Amino acid sequence: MSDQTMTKSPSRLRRALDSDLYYAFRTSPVAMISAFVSILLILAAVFAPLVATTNPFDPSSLNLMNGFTPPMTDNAFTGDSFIMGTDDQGRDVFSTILYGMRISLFVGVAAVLFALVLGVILGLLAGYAGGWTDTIIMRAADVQLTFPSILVAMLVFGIAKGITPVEYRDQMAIWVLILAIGLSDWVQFARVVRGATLVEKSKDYVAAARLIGRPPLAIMLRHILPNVLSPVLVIATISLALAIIAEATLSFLGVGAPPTQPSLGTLIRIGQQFLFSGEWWILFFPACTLLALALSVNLMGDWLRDALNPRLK
Amino acid sequence: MKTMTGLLAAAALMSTTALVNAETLRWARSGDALTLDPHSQNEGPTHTIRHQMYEPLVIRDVTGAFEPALATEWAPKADDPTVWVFKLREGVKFHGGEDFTAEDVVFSFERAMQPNSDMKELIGSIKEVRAVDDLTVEFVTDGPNPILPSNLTNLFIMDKGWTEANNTVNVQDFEGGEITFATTNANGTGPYVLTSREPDVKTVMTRNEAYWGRDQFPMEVSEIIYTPIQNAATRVAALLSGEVNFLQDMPVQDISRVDQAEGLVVKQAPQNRVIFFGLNMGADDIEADNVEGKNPLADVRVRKAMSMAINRDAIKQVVMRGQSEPAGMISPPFVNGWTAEMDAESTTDVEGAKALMAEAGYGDGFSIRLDCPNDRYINDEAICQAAVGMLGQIGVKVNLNAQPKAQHFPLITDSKTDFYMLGWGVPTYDSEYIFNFLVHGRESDIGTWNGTGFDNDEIDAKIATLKSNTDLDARNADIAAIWRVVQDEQLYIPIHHQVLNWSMAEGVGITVDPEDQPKVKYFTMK
Amino acid sequence: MLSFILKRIGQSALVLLVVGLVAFSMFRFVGDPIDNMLGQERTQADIDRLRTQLGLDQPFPVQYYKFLQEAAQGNFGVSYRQGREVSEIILERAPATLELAAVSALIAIALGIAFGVYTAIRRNGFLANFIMSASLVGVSLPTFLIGILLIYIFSVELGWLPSFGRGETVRLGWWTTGLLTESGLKSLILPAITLGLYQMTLIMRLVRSEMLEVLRQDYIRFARARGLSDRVINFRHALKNTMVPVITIIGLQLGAIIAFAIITETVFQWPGMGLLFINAIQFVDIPVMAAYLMLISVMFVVINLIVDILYAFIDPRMRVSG
Amino acid sequence: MTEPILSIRNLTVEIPTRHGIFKPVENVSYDIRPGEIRGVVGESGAGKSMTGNAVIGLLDPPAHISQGEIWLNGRRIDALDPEEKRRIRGKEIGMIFQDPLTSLNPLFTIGEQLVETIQLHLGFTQAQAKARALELLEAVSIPNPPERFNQYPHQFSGGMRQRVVIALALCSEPSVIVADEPTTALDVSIQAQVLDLIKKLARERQIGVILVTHDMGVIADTTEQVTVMYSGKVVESGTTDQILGAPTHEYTKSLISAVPRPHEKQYRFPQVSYGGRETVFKVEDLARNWPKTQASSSGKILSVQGLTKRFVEKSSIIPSRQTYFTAVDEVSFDIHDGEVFGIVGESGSGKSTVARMIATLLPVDGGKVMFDGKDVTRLDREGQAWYRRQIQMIFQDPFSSLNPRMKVGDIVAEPLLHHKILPRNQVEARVRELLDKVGLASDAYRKYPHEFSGGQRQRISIARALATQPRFLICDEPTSALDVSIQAQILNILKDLQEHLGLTMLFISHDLPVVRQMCDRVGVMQRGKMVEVQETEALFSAPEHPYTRELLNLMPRLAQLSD
Repeated sequence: MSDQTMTKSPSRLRRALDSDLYYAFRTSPVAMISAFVSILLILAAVFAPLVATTNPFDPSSLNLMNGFTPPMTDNAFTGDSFIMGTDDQGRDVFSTILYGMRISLFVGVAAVLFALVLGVILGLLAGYAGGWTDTIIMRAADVQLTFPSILVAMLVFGIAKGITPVEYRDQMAIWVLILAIGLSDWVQFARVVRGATLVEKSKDYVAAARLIGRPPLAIMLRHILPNVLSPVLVIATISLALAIIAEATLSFLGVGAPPTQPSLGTLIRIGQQFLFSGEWWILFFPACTLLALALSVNLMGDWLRDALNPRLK
Repeated sequence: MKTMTGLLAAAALMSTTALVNAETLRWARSGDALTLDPHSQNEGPTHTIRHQMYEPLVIRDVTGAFEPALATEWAPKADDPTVWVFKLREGVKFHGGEDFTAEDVVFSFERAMQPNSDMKELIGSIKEVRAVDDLTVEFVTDGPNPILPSNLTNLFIMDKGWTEANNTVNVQDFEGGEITFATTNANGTGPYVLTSREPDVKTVMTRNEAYWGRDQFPMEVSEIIYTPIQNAATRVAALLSGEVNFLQDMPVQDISRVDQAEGLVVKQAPQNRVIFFGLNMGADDIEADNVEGKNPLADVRVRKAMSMAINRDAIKQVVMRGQSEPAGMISPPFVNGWTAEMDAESTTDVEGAKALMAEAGYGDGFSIRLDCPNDRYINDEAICQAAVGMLGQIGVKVNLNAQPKAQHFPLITDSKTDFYMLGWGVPTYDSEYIFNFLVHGRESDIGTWNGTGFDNDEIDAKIATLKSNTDLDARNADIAAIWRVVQDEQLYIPIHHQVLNWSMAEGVGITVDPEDQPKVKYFTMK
Repeated sequence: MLSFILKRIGQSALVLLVVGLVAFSMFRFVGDPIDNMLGQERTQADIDRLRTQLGLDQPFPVQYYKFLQEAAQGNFGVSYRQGREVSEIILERAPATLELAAVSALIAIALGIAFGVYTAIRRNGFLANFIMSASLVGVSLPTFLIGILLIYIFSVELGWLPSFGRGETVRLGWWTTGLLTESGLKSLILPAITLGLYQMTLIMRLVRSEMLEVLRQDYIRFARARGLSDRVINFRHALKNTMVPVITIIGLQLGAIIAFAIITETVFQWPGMGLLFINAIQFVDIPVMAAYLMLISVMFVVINLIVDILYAFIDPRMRVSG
Repeated sequence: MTEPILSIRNLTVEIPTRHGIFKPVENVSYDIRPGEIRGVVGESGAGKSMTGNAVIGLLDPPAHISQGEIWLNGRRIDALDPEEKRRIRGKEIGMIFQDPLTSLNPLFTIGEQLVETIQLHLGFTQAQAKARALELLEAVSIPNPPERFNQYPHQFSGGMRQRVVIALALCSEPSVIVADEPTTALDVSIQAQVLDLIKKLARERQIGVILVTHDMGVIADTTEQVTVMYSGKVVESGTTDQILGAPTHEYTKSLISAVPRPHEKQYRFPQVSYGGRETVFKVEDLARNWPKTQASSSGKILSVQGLTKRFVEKSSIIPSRQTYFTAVDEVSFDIHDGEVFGIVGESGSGKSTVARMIATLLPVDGGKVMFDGKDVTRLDREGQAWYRRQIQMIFQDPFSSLNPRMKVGDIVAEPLLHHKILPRNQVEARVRELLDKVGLASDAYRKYPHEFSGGQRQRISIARALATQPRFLICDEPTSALDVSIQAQILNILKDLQEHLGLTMLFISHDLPVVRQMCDRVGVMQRGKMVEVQETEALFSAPEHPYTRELLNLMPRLAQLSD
């Protein structure tokens, strides 16, 4: 790069399309396919009311007699037919998956966002302030690590159940899930951000900003934060997959989304009861959807990790 | 990878060895007995294990009829209705070789009356137990008690000498965490002898060759290995893979699979348990709805409409896979006071229900929370879910709160729910038991499970007389009258009677017991 | 070194104290044990009697203080559900969980390191890419589902392996082991795979990325420049350096394995502490839950202490300084 | 002349990239004879290291030799299969890397690493190998080899480690050693020792050495033959005297002219333009709007008195058991209005710590820093805001001193906005003007730092520093990360700033020739202490402190340099 190669600045989009990241993306079939699948699933979930054939969350629209209809088969009593069959309540599995994915994604995204915001703030604070602040935050992180995510989730659930009035419980369930999963997840964000902050803090551009007189908050947010975001992005992606799985696991242990508004995990919990009895579709389709969703998000995260790691190039 | 396949191959070679001894009953169900102490914990699965090792004076057979056990005859004293006379079986010995005498019966009943005993309420009417001779015992009650034998079917007899020698005369203080010799050891007169026990893991018993009924009953099982398996899928898998050959708590959806499986059968019988919804009709306003200042449930038309909205046949068909009997009253059919007519009173009529709702002023419906257990009754959560949909059709918007029984039941007993699911079994086979708990107005020691807020002094007075009314006809008339009120007031919304499903290997001959109390001495093995 | 360990022990004690408070106070809010312990025919008098007996009528700080006092002596009181000393129950259940966790950890660590090293060395190889992608499938399905599928395939359909329990166990003092009997070993296979799979993937991915990092270091280039063979470079020089950060994470994962055993134990009816814990939650069995949490924390802390010491053994830089 | 042991013939290395094939090395040829040291010199990116890597067969894929031949002792080695190449590595060709701190595996003792290599190449028994290892340690002048043998790399200092690295390269008596910037990471005193060792070993053992470096001083003092590379190609080859004294190629001329002369003070760095590298710096325009500097009351703008800094070396909960390392030990000096004051010292001497304490980036543990009569270590909020506008700083590493996630325009605007020097709507115009004045094109405003070269980034830093129109500028090794030609440009700019804007400067450097060119007065620091403060010319002609004399002695002579 010599001094006179200064042409006109290309547009933001042009530059994005020209970036190494996009190039790496375009040349990686795995990344392309997994991005395609994730986006497809996410869109399907977001626009579930438009895509789905029925609204499975409206109990009064269900006909119990449609229960256990196999895929693409006419129900013996009602004569209805469903592309992926129906579950034990007569819900259309296809529609329920779309609506369930909505809840799973919402819980996952919100939990990761919660963990991210908490972890990034605490990590920045610990890394930048150092000293006692650092010690307290990182000891808290140690304590948090002592409780593996499942335990944390059950604890949060227990407390939430204990302290909220019964009538708010079903609206609460999802928020509690988000809180539970998010709480068990913030540590890794905090650790990574703290580590990266320690590295960035010692760089001279931070010294330059301090020299200008910028207050610590401005330095953390304007200078350090943007520079520690790439690992955060990678962790966030992988955490999203983990959060979706965690939600499913918690549902299995009975602390998940309410059965009248099932998430993917709740659907799998319901479906696994019918694994031996031959109603395979109640488990199979939600499990495949979960697998596709988690796998594509995981693959994206994996790819992103490699692509954003300049040293691996 | 290589090691993995190696292991699998080795496992495959070994797999055939597990199932040799045909006389071993490998028995699984969802939970374990809480203790072995005969007079602690009045709980079904706990009694089930005790029944193999201990015996009461009388038991019920699979039809619900009394069958002599340690007593051979029993009747109230001809001249004094407050005294019951029990003749005891001769020549019975405990596992330790001790002789069974009237002294043991007196001792056991006195033990069962201790404060720590969980059985004391059942024999609360007994004032005195006396041994007339070695083989005759008299029970003196505080008034005439026509149904005393019904309360004795789970009252096990211990050996006085053994109990005293092992310092376990006092009933284990279960809640206080006491462990006594009797908690982990057993010395009964029963058909099986305890060999080893790891709570929640495994209990092993072997046949008592010296059992008094060794020749009277099949007694073909020589060894019992009892394993609790909580996860339903794992439980079924264990049966399908042949690791167990007798399964209680069978998930209904797996019945056909198990039935079709080579060498496995599923047997059914109506269970002594009815499932229903409770409605808080007594409060002026209820918390769990969206109607301010009024209680829609207080209006009998609303209660009737809600009952009419429930399609019990669909629930039976889909949720229960045919394994239930739609109910019209909250009494199992075995119970004195049950009538086929009343049990058929539930109808499904969505249009009629809507009309009733409109008539009651709730044409636009209302919303309410339904509290439901998810680990207590067969498909409890799925039933509630189905009900949510059905009630939705008449405008009652139901928010479902399904949770483990540990959290569910306190809601009922602490009056924190206005609409809830409950199941009820009647060990005494008499309606009085139902009335005492579910119909009588709530007081500190009666009506404790009545979450409806129903409190009618007249009915309460009637219920109180049932205890000592020896005139059986008059008593039955009172029972019928009380039932009529319960039915007309639609105090509860009955759903169905549970059907018990036991599954077993083909060679295991079993008749299903309506109280879900298998007694292995009846089993045959081929 | 000694002061370092003492410092860590001090920190650990602090962690345990906090965990103790959290564990106890949290569970104080879940459900009401009284309702579970008294059956259908209970009276208000029964309830009051029991409440006093269990000390549940006392103020919260008093209950906590008592709890700490007792916990320090390994005395967590009596299980509400089983009516036995919690310490006794835990001691009885611990071998099952520890054996399962140990075997799972062994699988996870051995295979995780092997696959991790392989995928790092053959970074763009077909098999390496396949292993990487396949491992993602493993973590994209919930553990309980994997367990149930394994049961379905290997127990129900093929009938090769038991679907539940520990099989025959042998008593060695207070310790019961399933490792010495055929049925015990067979019973261990499916749960151990289920439990180890996830951790294996984590370790594998970690080893891979650390190894790639190490392989880019100057001393590896220098080792290559000295003419050392790839085998020596990969397995002597790179692997040892890779293990330094990996050991810390493995320490954390071991703690997680014991906790994640909750799910595996539920699916396979494995008679360990996880199952005990789940039952305790259902019954709001506070003493058991509190003891379990404390135990998990103690194990976690101990494992990490060991890891720290191990660290010093591997890394000479730690040995000299401090 | 003896036959060459290593011959490189028309070597081309290619790296396929998405933008086409990139040739970091193109058509390069040179020879090495036994006992001869050939310097390969050039600026970063010239392809000199890549050539060395190609010789020893360690090109990182996808880089590969696309053309040319490499002959070693009459055998062609570029086309051997990987296993044969491996056998040559370490046995016939040794290698020394730049950074001794990272070249040794931290988890193995140096004995293990030596024995491993010796056994591999010579097939010795453990005992034989150990004897040889001790011999080698002796040969590279490591004191007490038997004890050192069992120690880990972290127990060695940087210079000692580089000796161990050399011993490792010597294990099997290779005929050629490729030394890639072997002394760049070392202090001057150590650098001289290591270079002497390499010279001695080459002479005694008749080893041919390829010495890759960017440092003309190293070339002048060490090599016999020099190859000059520029953007992948050899531009000139010849004996050292010839190349340094009478360069023929324009590039070599520009390179040599840009080297700071150690023995005389020049007014400006002569810059011979090559490849369009010269850019304008419009300091006169800047000066027009610059506020007239008001002289400080005492004539001393900055007075440092007894400045001390301690770092915790070993922490402990008990304060008395805490041990400290004194990085700066009671340092005192004054800086007069408008002068350039230099501080020289080796790494760890505390010179940067002093700079950062003056900038109040680090708290002080003792002493005072008086700026214009105010103690800046104890300023209130208002005072701090004032002080921040008076001083600015240029940092060493142009890559880390600019926030990579901020646009250049925002970087330069930040001080203006923070101090509210201008109304918001005028900021952009001022920033564009500043960028223009430091010689950056107008579109720089919207670009990110990574789109600029090191020299350009340092200009951005200067623009940022000038934004608040400070009176005092701290330059902490501002050019040590730059190539010499760029260094000359930046140093000229700094000189202009001082001259035209009347800026006072504190100039931190380890490079004595640079200091001589830049500073009016110089302080020498050693282990946290200021050992001598002198007028520059007086210091260079008559050093008083023995340490200063030692430093001056080690300074490369560069006597052969053409003017």
